[in-house]
This record gives sequence, C-alpha cells and structure tokens, in this order.
Amino acid sequence: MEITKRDKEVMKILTEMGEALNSQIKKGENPTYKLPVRTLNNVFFDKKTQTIRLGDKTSERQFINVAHARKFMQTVLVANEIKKVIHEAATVSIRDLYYALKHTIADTNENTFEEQADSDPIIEDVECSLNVLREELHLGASSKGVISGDMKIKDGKDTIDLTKMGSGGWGVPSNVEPDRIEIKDINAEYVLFIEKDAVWKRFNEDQYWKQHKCIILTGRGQPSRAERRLAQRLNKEFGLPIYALMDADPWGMYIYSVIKQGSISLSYSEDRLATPSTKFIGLTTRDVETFKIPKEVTIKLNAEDHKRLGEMKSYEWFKKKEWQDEFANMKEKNYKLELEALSKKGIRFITEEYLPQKIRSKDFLP
Amino acid sequence: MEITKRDKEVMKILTEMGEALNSQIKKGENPTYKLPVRTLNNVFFDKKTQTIRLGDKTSERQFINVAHARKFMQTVLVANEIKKVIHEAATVSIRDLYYALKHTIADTNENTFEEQADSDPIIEDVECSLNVLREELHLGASSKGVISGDMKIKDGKDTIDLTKMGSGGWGVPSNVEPDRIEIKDINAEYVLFIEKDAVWKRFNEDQYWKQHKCIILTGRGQPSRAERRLAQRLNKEFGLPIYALMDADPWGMYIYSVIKQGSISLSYSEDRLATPSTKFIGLTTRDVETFKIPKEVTIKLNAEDHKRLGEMKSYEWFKKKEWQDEFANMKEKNYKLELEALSKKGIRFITEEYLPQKIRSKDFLP
Amino acid sequence: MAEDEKPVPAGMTAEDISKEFKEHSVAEFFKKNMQMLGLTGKIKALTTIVHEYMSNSLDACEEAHILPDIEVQINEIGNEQYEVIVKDNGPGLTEETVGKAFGKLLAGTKFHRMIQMRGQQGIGSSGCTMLSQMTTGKPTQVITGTSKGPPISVEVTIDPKNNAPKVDNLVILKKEFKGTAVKAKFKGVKFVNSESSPLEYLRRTAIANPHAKITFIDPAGTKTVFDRTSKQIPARPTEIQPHPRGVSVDDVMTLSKTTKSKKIASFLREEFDRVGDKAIEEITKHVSFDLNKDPHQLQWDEAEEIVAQFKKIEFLAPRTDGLRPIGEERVQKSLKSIVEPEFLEVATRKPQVYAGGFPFQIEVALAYGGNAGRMSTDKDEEGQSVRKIEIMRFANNVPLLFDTGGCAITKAVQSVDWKRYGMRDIENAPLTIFVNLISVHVPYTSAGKQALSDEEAIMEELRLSLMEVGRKMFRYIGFRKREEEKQKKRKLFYKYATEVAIGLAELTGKKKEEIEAKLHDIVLRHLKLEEAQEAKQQQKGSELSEEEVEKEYQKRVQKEEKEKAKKKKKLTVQEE
Amino acid sequence: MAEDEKPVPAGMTAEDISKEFKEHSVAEFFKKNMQMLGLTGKIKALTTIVHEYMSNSLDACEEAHILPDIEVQINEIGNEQYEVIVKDNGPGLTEETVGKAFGKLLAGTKFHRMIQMRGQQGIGSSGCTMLSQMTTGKPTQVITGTSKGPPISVEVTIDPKNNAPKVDNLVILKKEFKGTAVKAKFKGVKFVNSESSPLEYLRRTAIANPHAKITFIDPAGTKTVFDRTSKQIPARPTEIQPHPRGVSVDDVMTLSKTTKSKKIASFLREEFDRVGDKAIEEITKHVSFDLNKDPHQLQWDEAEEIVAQFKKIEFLAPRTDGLRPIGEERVQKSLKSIVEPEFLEVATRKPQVYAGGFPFQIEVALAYGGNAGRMSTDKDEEGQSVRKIEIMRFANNVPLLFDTGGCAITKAVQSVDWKRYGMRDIENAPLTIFVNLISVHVPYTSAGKQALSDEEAIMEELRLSLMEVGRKMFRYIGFRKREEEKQKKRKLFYKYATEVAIGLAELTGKKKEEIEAKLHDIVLRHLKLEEAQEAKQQQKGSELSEEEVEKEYQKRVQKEEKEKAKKKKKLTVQEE
Repeated sequence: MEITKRDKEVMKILTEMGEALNSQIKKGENPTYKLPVRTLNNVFFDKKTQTIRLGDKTSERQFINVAHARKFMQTVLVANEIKKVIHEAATVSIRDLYYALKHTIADTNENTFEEQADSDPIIEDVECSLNVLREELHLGASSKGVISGDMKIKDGKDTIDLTKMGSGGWGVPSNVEPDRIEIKDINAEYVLFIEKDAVWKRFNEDQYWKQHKCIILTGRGQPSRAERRLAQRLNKEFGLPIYALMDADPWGMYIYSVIKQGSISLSYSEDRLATPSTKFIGLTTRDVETFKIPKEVTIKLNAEDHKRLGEMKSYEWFKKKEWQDEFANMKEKNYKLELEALSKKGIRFITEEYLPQKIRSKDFLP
Repeated sequence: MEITKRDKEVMKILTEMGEALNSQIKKGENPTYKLPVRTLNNVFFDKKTQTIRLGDKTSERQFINVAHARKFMQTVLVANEIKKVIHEAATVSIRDLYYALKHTIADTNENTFEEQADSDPIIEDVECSLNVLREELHLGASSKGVISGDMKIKDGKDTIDLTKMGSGGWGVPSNVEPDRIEIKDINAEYVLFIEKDAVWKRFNEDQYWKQHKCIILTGRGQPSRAERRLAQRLNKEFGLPIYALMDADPWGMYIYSVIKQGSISLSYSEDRLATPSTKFIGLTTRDVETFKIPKEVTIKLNAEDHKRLGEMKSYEWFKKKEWQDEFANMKEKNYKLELEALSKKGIRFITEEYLPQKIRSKDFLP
Repeated sequence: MAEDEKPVPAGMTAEDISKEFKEHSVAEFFKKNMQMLGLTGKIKALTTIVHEYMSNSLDACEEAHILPDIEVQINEIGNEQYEVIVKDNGPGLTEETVGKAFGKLLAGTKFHRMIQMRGQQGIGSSGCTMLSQMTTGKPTQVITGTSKGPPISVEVTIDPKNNAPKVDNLVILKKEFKGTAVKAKFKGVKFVNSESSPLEYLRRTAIANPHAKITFIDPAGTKTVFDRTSKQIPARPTEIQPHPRGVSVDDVMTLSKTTKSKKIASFLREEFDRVGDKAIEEITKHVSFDLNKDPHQLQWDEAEEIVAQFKKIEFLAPRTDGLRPIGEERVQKSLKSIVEPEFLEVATRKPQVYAGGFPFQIEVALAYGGNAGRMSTDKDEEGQSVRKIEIMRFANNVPLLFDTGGCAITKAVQSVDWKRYGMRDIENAPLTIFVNLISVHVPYTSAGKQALSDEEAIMEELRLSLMEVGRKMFRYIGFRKREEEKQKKRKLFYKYATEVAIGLAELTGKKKEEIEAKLHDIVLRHLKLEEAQEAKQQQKGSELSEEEVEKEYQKRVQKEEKEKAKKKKKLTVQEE
Repeated sequence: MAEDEKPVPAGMTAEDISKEFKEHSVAEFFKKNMQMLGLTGKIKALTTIVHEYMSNSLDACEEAHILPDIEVQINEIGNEQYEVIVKDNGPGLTEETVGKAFGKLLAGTKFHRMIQMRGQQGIGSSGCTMLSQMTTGKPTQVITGTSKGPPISVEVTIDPKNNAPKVDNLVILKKEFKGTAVKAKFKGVKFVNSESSPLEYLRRTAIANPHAKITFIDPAGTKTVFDRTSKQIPARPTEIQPHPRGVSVDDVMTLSKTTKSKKIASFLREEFDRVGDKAIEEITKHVSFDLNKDPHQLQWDEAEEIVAQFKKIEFLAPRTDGLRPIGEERVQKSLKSIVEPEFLEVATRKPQVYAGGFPFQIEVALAYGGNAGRMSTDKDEEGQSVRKIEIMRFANNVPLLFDTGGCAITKAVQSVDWKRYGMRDIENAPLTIFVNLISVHVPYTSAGKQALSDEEAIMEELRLSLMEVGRKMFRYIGFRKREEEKQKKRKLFYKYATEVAIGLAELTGKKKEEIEAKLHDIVLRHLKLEEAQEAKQQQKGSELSEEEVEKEYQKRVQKEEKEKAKKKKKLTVQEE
C-alpha cells in the first residue's frame, strides 16, 4: 500500500488538532476540544435522505474535569497513534490499536486503556469530531459476510468472478471503498440481502442467483460496515434494488432497518453506509397465513421481544402503515418466525415457492 | 445435485434401522436400539492415530423407559426425515431439520422437538450409531472460515483461483468432501491456521501467503468441521505441514488441540477431521521474554483460565514436556497474551519479525 | 409549687433511706406495668380483655360440667371507647366470691391447684377491672346467678393500694338467670378486624373448644355464631400431684411444710404422683435418714437426697387423668369443618413432664391444601392470592395471638427440617399447623400469657409431635405422587407411540395402525408388571419411622445431586 | 396414693367453686414465674443476679453521695453452682431495712417515688434471695455497716406464702465496714464469657457510670478493674411530680385522694410539675366546677375536665432537675477511653414526657471506626475479622443485654434510614451506638427489665436523637470525603498531564517538558480556585438541619439514578 493524497490530508487534520490544544495550553487555558454529541438526543431521522444522521449538538471535552481528564488523555494518544499507522501505510484492527496504546501510566497501577471498550468509543470520537471515515483512519473493522452472483470484483490487482466461487462464496473484505474495490460486469437484477448464513448457503447451493439473476449477500447476522457499504454501492452505482430476507422477529426487522436507514451508533457515517431504498421481502407474520405455515414452528414472543416491538413501533422510519400493521399483527398473534421454519413446508419451499411468489407479486414491506 | 451411490447406501441403512425396530415390535418386545456411548468415559486418546476417538461402549435406548421414550420417538422421526432429504437430493441445515420435524403431538401441548437443542444430539446419535458422516446425511453444518493462498479449488463446475481473492478470501463452504471440492495446483510450503479473523485479514492484506509461500486459513475463532476437514485434506493429500497461530491462552491452546487431535464431542468423526501433525507456532508465554513484549499488554489469568489450565495439563495429548513447560510458565507468570498484543511492538511486527523468526528457528510446540 | 425551690440533699444516710422504705401491693405493681398483662396497645388490649373473660367463662362451665353457650358483644361508645359484654351460662359466682374474682389480683381457684385450666394466676379479670376504672373511672358490672337464690347485680372496683375489691350497688334481680355476665367500659382501645382481632380470637377458640357455642356481635352489629361441633361435655379436669421426675428440692421442702402426713414415706406417697411402695423401698435403701421421720422436720440436705433418688428411679409416666386433651377426633372434626383441608393429620402425644414436675401434653394437627394456611397479600403469577403457613397456637385450648416470634411453638415449627417431609418452602405452603399445649401449669413468658417459654422438655416434645404429623404428611404426599406418576406414564408412552408409529410406517412402508396397536399392547403389559412389583414392596409396612424418612430423604438428596452432577458433566462435555 | 383412685366430680356448683377460692402473695406468683424476672436460663440468670445487686449498690451510693467502689466476685462451687459476692462502699442498710430489702418483693424506696433510679420496683434482690433458696436451700448472707454503730451480718430468707422476710443469725461484727456486701449461692446457673456475660455487663456499666470503680473477679480468678474516668459524684437525683402533659384521669383521681391540699387549685399547683398561677387561671375559666372545692371530693367527670385542660395549656417542658443524665462530656470521655473510635458524637436531648406524665431523657452517642462495633466471626477478603454494629442499650445508666429484638432502642435504630446519613449498610459498619434512656419510671416490657416498651413518645425521641447524631456523622463523613477527593484530583490531573504531554509532543513535534510544566500550572491554579469557592460555601453554616440532610440525600439519590440511567442509555445506544 502506498500513502495516498487522502492519507496526507488526514494526517494533517490530526496534527492540527494537536496544535490547537497546544496553543490553548500555552495560553494557560484549560485545554478543550469540541466533539459532536453522539447520544440519542442528537440522533435524528433525516426525512430528506431517509437515513439516520447525527445532529448539530456538540459538547466540550476538557482536561481539567474529573469526568473528562482520562478520556481527554486517551483521545490525544489515539490521535497520535493513528497518525503513525497512516504514516506506515498499514491498516490495523481496533484491537491492534488498543494493544499498541495500552501501557501503564508512570508511578501508578493504571493503564492508559484497561480494555478495548475504553478505546473503541475514543476512536469513534475522533472519527466524527474530525469528520473522517474509519476506513480513512486505516482502521479495519471486522467483516464476516459472503457474497455470490454474476459480477466481477477488482480488488487491487486481482479480478474475482463471483459466479465461480463454488459453494463457498467470496468473503467480503473490511474495506470496500471504491479506491480499493471496483465492481464490474454485473449481470443481475437485484440484490438479496439475507440475514442468515445457513439460508444463504442453501441459496448458493441451489445457484439461486443464476436462475433468478441476482446477487446474494449475507452479513451472517447483524451485517458489518463492509457488507452494508457494498450493498449501498451496488444500489447507488448500478441501480440494483436491495431486497432484505430476514427472520420475522424484532431482531430481523431491526437488521433490516440498519441496512435501510442505518443505526444510531454509526449515525455519523450513515450517508456512506445506508441504502434507504431497501425493501423488506420477508418473513412477515402475515406470511404465516398467506403461506399456511403450521403454528408450531412459530415461536412465542418473549418479554424482550414485546419491549423491542413497542420501541420499534415508535421509530419514525417504521411509521409507515404497512409496518405498523405488521407490528400490530405480530403483537396480536404473539409469535415470531425464523427463515428455517419454512423447511416445515418442504426443503425447497423457500427458494422454489416462497421467494418467487413474493417477488412476482411485489409483496414487500417498505 | 444428483443422487449418488453413497446416497442410496445411506438410505438403505436408515430403512434397515426402521425395519429392525418393526420386527421387535411385532414380537411384542420393548423396541430397543443400540448406540455408542458418547460421554467422556467412552472417549479416549488413540495413541496410534494420535487423535481423540470413541470407544466401544454402547448403550441401549428403549421405548418403554420414561427417560428414553421421548428420545426414542425423536430418533425415529429424525431418521425418517433424513431419508426424505437425501431422497430429494437436497442439503439442509440442522436448524432446517429441526423446523421440518417440529410439530405438536396430537392431543397434547407438547412438541416433538421444543428447541434445536433437542434435535442436535439426536442427529449425532444417528451419525454415530449408523456410522455415517454428517455430510453424508446431507446436513450442512455452519462454516464461517476464509482461506487464501496459491492454490485452485474445483467446486462443482467452478474453478476458483485462491490467489485472486483480493482482500476478501474465499469463504469455506460447509461440505468440503472430495466428491464436492477438489484441490488443485498448490504452490505452497505450509498452511498457517490462524485463530482470529482480524489477524488473518492483516496477513491477507500484506499478501503474506505470496511472500512466504503458504496457505492462510482461519476458522474465525473455534473452527468448524469444514475448516478442519480442509486442513486435514491439505495435509494428507499434499503433505503440507499445518502451523497453528493462536492466542497464548487456554482457549487458543484448546482450539489448537481440536485442530490437531479433535474434540470430545466429535470424537466419532475425528478420523476424518483431525490433523495430528499440526504444530503450534505461537503465541506462547515464553514469547513474552523472547520477544521482549511489555507486560501491560498481557492479561492476568482469571479463575476460569486457571481451571482450564489445570484440566489441560492432565490431558494425555498435552503430556509432552514442551507443553507442560508452557503450562507451568503460564501459571507461574499468571498471564495470557492475545495475537493483537504484538501490535504494541509495531504494526507489522507479527508478519515481518515474529513469524519469520519462529519459522526460521522452528520454534514450535508439538 | 413554684419552680426549682426543692432543696437537693447532699447525701442520704442509711437511716434516711430506711425512712423511705415502703411496701406495695401487687395491684399497684401491675397498674404501673399494664404492658406486662397484655393490656397495652389499642388493638391488643381489646383482644386480651375478651380473652380473659372468655377463659374464665369456659373454665367455669368446665368445672360445672355445663355445655358452654357464651355471648360476646363489643359496642363502640365513643372515640376509642368500647363496652365489652361477655355472658355465659356457667355455674355463676356466689356473692362473697364475685368481688375477689373481679377485684383482687392473685386471687382465684387456679393458682394453687395442679389442674389444667385456661386461667391460672387469678390476675386477668381483675386486671380488666383495673384498666376499666383507670381509663373511664367506671366500675365493672357483674350479673351472676347460681343454682341457689335469685341472680344479683353488683358493681366492682378495685383499690390498688391494698389490692382489695370494692363491691357496690348490690341489686337482687327479679328475672331468672344462671351464669355470669360482665359488662365493662374501656377507653384508649380499638376494634379492628385483623389477624389479632377478637373475631379471630373467638374463631380459634371455637376450633379448640368444639363443645362451646360462641356468639359474637361486633361494633357494627354483625353477629357471628360459632356453633358447637360436639355435644359431649369434656370431662372435668382433675387436680393432680407433681410428678417426681420434675420436682426440685425446693418443691419438696415447700410441700413438706404443709403436708398432713406424719411420716416422710407417706408424705412422698401421698403428695407426689406415681410414688408407690416400690419407689419408697428404693428410696429407703439409698438415703441417709429414716423415712419414718416427721416430714415437717425434713432438712434441705435430706430433700436433696430424695430428689436425687427421684431422678434415678423409673417412674410411670405422669397420670393422664389430670390432663384433658381436646381429643383427636374432635380436633379433626373441628378443623375439617372450619379449614376444609385436602389432607389432615391429628396427633395427641403422650403426657410428659417439664421442670417443676408439671405434666403437659401436646396436641398437634397439620392441615394441608384446601383452605389451609392464611390468605396473604402476595399474588401468584395468575394474580391469585397465595396461601401461606398459618400457625395456630393454643395453651389449654386458649388461642395465643401475640408475641408469635417469642413463642416456643413458633420456634419449634421453625426448628423442624420440613424439607425432610417433602415441604420445600414451608413459609409459602398452604398449611395450617395447630398446636395445643395443655398442662396444669403453662409456662408463659410473661403475665400477659401470649407466648410459651421454650423449656427444654416442651421444645423436645413439640418437635417430636410436629415430626410425627410431618411423617404422615410425607407418606401422603408420596402416595399422591405415585398415583399421579402411574397415570402420567401411560399417557406418556401412548403419546409417543403414535409418533413412533407414524415415523416407522413412513420409514419402512408398513401400516401405521398396526405398529401403533402393537405398541399399545407392549405399554399396557409393561405397566401391569410394574404395578405388581410395587404392590409387593408396599406390603413391607405402612408406618414410616424417622429413620426411614431420613433414608428416603437422603436418597432423594443424593438423586438430586447426581442429577446436578450429571447436568454439569453434560455441560462440560458440550463445552469440549 | 395408689393410682386413679381419686373420684372425678361430675360438676361443681358456684358454692363448690367459692370454697376453692384462695388468695396468693406476689412472691408465690413470681416464684412460679421466675422467667418473668429474667431469672431463668443458665447464663442469663447469672447476669441478672449481678445486675440486681449492682443496681442497688449504685443507687445507694448515689443517694448517699458517695463515689462508688464496687467489687463483684463469682466463684464456682460445684457443677452449675456458683457463689456471687457483691460488695459496695455505700451508706449501708439499717437492721430493720435489711430484711425488707432482700426478703420482701415489692418493697423498697423507689416504686412510689418519681425519681430516676436504677432499680424501680423493689423486686430484684428479693427475687435473687428466692432463687438462691429455691435452688440451694441456703439463705442469702448480707453484711452491712452504716455510719452509726458497728456493722452487722445477717442471713435472709423469704417466706413466699406471705411474701415476708426471715432474718436469722444476726451477728454484730467487730471489724470496721461501711457499705453493703451480699453473698448468695445459686444452682443451675452457668458462667460463660460471652456477649451477655457478667463481664460484658460490668464493662457497659462502667461506660455508663464513669464515676464508679468496678472490680470483677471471675470464676477463674481473673481480676478486671474498670477504673473511674470521672471523680465527680453525680448530683443526687431528686423526686419530681408528674408533668400535666402526660397524666391520665386516673392519675389525677389517685393523687387527689392522698393530697394534703385543701383546695383543688392548690392540689394541682403542688402535686403536678409546672402548674403555676397562669395555668390555674386558664383551668378556672374552662371547668364547670369551683377550684376551691376540696380535692378529696373530686369526681371522675371533673378530673376529666382538668385533664382536658392539661392537654390544651402549653406548659413548660418537665423539670430537668429530676433527671440526671450522665452528661455529654463524661460519656465522651468514657467511650473514648474504652472504644477509641475514629469519630465520636454524643448528644443529650431535652427531657420529654411520655404517657403517665413521666419525664424521660435520651442520651445517645455514635462511635465510628477504631475499635467501635463488635468483632464478628465474619472475615473480610483478607481474612481480617469484620466489625459489625453494636448497640449498647441502657436504662437509667443500667446496661440491657437481653431481649434485644423486642426493645424500643433496637427498633428505633432499625427504623432510622441510615442511608441518608451516609451509612449504606449499617449492620456491617464499625459502629457503636450508645443509647441511655433515663426516667423516673422506665417502661420495661416485663419485670425482667431487659427491654424498653415502644411507647410512642419514647420511640419518637429515640429516633430524633439518633438522627441528630446521624446528621453530625454525615457531616464528618462528608468532610473526610472532600479532603480525600481534593488529594485525588491533583494526583489524577498530574498523572494524565504526563501522558497528554507525551502524546501532544509526538503529534505536533513540540517539547514534552514544556507542555507538561504548563499543564501542571493550569491544574494547580484550578484547584486553588475550587478550594476558595468551597470555603465560601462552608461559611453558610456548620449545623445541618434534617431538611438539608434530606436535600443532600435526594441530590445524591438523583445523581446516582441519573448515572444509572446514563449507563442504561449507553447500553441501549450500544445495542443499536
């Protein structure tokens, strides 16, 4: 890897942050820096972009403040270390960064960072106060998804044909920014974003993507930044609609909402991650009736489910009538449903009957 | 997929099992079948093969026995359903199987299976009592690993060049049996089996496999059957030594031991999964001194660690002096060490200094 | 007197102090310490008043061999002011006794006699008279009619300085009346319908006195009648002598001073229970003095020798005719009609003796399920009120409602390891434990008579009696469980048989119905075999001993531990 | 007598019952109910005996204005047999008093007087005499010398039937002796060194009686001397009259009968505390009768009117000269020398009155840290014994060791919300709570005098006194915390300053030392500023009111809840 122009810009931003603090100290002021507030009350749903975004509220972090001093110190250390990493043209994981910075403070038993949970939020502080992407800070997030379909990927010098991935699929790397990953030769009509790996495997095994001209992608549960970013790019650059195939439970719906409009915790980067036009293809609790699914493969909602359901009902992005109906139905029926439950109707029911019918009749939730 | 000869054999085995029970019932006997005992006291370390294996002890499962009746019923249902799956030439996940079989028993509130934890052990019973592999029962286990390196994979009609996977790598599919996956054109001297995904990513990003002529493989934590089976095949079919790169903690050592000689829970299949010649390349607690790693990035052992350490010390396969020394050292120093901790020594320390020196000096644990 | 003008003397001499020396009456003492009589506390005082009058009425009826018919009425006559009326159909009081009964403390028929009665000290009703006059200045009105002559009405007050009754306004009544009726007014008391209210007190009194008809009219005018469930008048309790096993040297000395016997030998034979010729022979052999000596000359050392011999000789258990248990059958009937439990076990133990030579006897009952236990305010998951353990304490058939924690009965219940008898959480079980201690002298912890002192012998006997009914309950619970299990088993095998038949039919292409029918046969045959084996084991014996319970319990504990260990092992294996 | 030959009478008539009626002495009553005197229970009985003798000795010295020097010796003379000797240097007893003092129940100098003394009923020592003769048959030996004539030795026993003393073996002694020495033997008691042993009793007595020198020789011959920490003889308590705020109608009636006054007005002025001309004027205005009437003619209704007026008029608080608190300074000195706490706060409250017109006063002390609290058998993580809360209860300077749970003091301690005063877990705090209730009549729950009855006025005053010292402790804990925090802050900022300096130096290429020095400057300047602000706030007032504590507490609770909510929110946000 070489040091790019953007790398140089980012290093300059970091240096300037340090110099601003230096000049406050020189004047005998309590060194202070501003950072956007990342709590719930500064996160909002932007109707224009249809994504979750961070508001304008900022807070100050002061060195002379018992509640801030440690974090202040940590921020300085993180900024300094990131600058070093960029300078070495490397990418490290946030765990690497934690270890690289962890040391005992002289004459104490205290470490600069006690656990990774100390350094992770500081990294987020730096990301959003300096307005740079995590990938631009050369920090690799973990990614665990796989993808298949009729398309090619140019990754550095390699060109990868995703029709020829056999039963395995291509592991999505942590950085899928355009300067690293180029998407080519797409021959597909939509992207199927599948919640679960096991279901994705069944689709891949049956080469569903070939027969139905689509790209199949899974984040193996809650997708990480890379899978979401990749979906966004497929949607933005190639106009492919994204269809989400999730469990009919609050968790599946939540994952869907993250793909579609983003999450509160990453609100400061959602313009680069969310795909607002994503549609929810299933499962829904209505499907139980539509497809005559036996009751015993449904699962009774637990207290946590009910709580989450209540919360989601009030989210602005779920205010659409179709969703409110679905929430009401789930609450009334008091059950949820997993994708695998469709196996009760036959092993290939999901690929041969359920999905084709859903897509044919455009039976989506918005 | 087509129905193979082996599929037909397996279906016949299942039918015969049913017929044996039928004939007992006809005679008015309490229907009973034998199955190998899968508890600790029937698992042993086979010095000859250097793997963990199941012993000869068997137990009987009777229908007229309050403690057995439900499991007896479940076994019959599982055997019958698997036969159907094979007949349809499909592969399903064990979760699919659970859902396919789950239904309410007539006139009761009881389901044939209440949760997947009910059906999973029954599947294992069928596997080992009929002596067929899970893959031969057309049950897809989950797999989550990735692999890169100079080799090609023939998977069905696809041929995949693992040098051209970019930053993502190839997702290991759940079934890597020779009739599904063919390995070709290997140009590598060893396999590096890495515990953690983030570390694997760093290796892949730096194209370590190219520079050092190796295959890099990770199971993203505890590897599943597929990654282990793949490593075994690379070792058996191509004579590549397997080097494990793990955290220096009881969990890392345990994962190593599973790769090398297998696990107790899969003891009945370990001849097809374990690779006894695997070597432990690191981390070791000795490395802390050898490589002058600062103490603050080590982690104090907790009570669970000490317990596991004590247990491992007594395992037959860890009786070798080198391991006993390592356990003693870990206990004395009272710390463990993660792979990421090496970042404290510099971001590329692990790829540029640590591993090359370890391999050069053959500083392995057996 | 103006402020601070009293001189403070520098120091008193022995003579000064001697001048200040005064003597006081027991009435003055208790007047200053009403709390010791249970006559403080607004709610408690009212229940205690009802208790004192009731006890006397029941005792009198018992002595006169009359089926009691007692009416209790409480009227509210002002703010925290009540009038209590208790009317019985007993033998009545003579004119000369009525004053002592209601106007003199430590006077009565019971204190000096070894006889099982409800009252025992002659303090209670006089204490009430004192409370009435202290709080309202009013006398206590008593109307009483005996079998001889017309009934009279008098007004009794008490002179605390001299502990002497004052009887005024004697009126000879024209109407016919036999029995005693008391009417007294009290201030600073309160009627509340609670677990320690007069109503609950009377309910429990009815349980322990099934031969009594009790009518209660509360301040709201509500009338509650507890009708008798037995028409049999209990035999009159008889006076007994102290049992040698429990007497102290001082007891022997005290009795020796008043005996009419001329010789120590006859003194021992006549003044102590169960001392016969054999015992006298034994004692003669071992003491250093002549048993023909005049007992009035008995010395302390000699009495010590006698008591030492008393401890060595094996006497018969104390005479039971002095004690009058309610009786198993009657307790059973009473509890069945009032508690309606699912399971009920009653036991009357053999009499025992505690320190002081007093015989006592325990009656115990354990009622489980049904309406047993007390309704608590806790709710179960379905919003139903949960029943919790209820301990009904009685002494000589008199309910004890206060000082629960300090009572030997409560302590005994708590000390029993109920888990052994199949009760995992006794506090939250629908259980009524009935315990009645009867004795010629009940060892209360205070003059308020609300809790039993935990004398060693009594605690031991209480525990044994509770364990006895505990064992029976254990057997009952075990029996119920086995019956339920048999039913469950058949259902279980049938249920799975259908599924197995469907599975096997599909797997092998055979007919489902045939397989299922055959499986049902196998199940039935098997269960019959099992039943036969069980019946064989049952014949071994139907009464469990404490050791067998222990064995059973240990077995169960081991089984549970094994299962726990198994689970743990399973977890470990899965972890691998 | 042979078995079962007594006839069982069918039923008794009123006349039969009348014949059985007998009267009994208070001695007989307590003899049968020794548990009510605290004289049952092997260990408890021995401590009670020491307590009774000690109380009398201390009272006598106080009345005679003598610095007490008391020696207690317990000798083991057989299996569960002990001899107790208590010798004082008091005024002694005259020949005619000694019998009554040790051989007659309810006789003494205290019962009838409204005066603060340790003993109050004249039961204790006579009860001991009775126990001694009941268990050993031996008399109690008393040697006593007064300022007049030579000392005498007598042997006292008691005749329970008549509650009368018997004095034998009078010997006139040749040696010089002034004071009283008692020697008595007891059987069935036991000396054990525990929290309720005579030793602990005497230790606490020493704490509450700093002017007394107490010597104890235990059965093993070990001698312990509690020397006096104050040489000042407490002023002799004076007799007082009942305070009108607390008297009942009956009290007024009783007093009216024995008064020497000729008019009701003067009767009220002379027999009641704090009743002056103004009060009489008020009463005259509002009652329906003439206050010039003879008080001996006072009627109940009239007395009711007087009491009603008593409740309305605002009287001065009861006279304090009747009460003799130990005194804050002396309690302080005493506890400091014996408990050596880190923090100690003592408070003596103003006298109050409880029902019956008895004035009382609370002394309370709170000792924290050091050797405060009792050593428990629990160990902390480092294997050190953990100190737990110790409640030292006293009544008229006499320690109360038994019936802990039933005592108003314990209940008051439990009812205070100690969390408000910075004590999160009071049970497990190194805390000694000292409470002394002094009164001319202490309301014990029983004749055994081991627990205070929870009279409303007393509970209220106990709570207020505990809260008062609680507030002071709260301030102290707050002060300590602030001091610690200041130190912590400086350390904290300095520590991070170094790291920040290193980081910034690397990031910007400036010199680390310069940045660090500048940061230290900033820190110091900031802390000085803070200190100045705090000092300003401190001046506002040094005494916290209950409302301020409440405010502080609410602030803290809110803060904690906010933090909790924050944490929760954080979790929720992370979940997203």
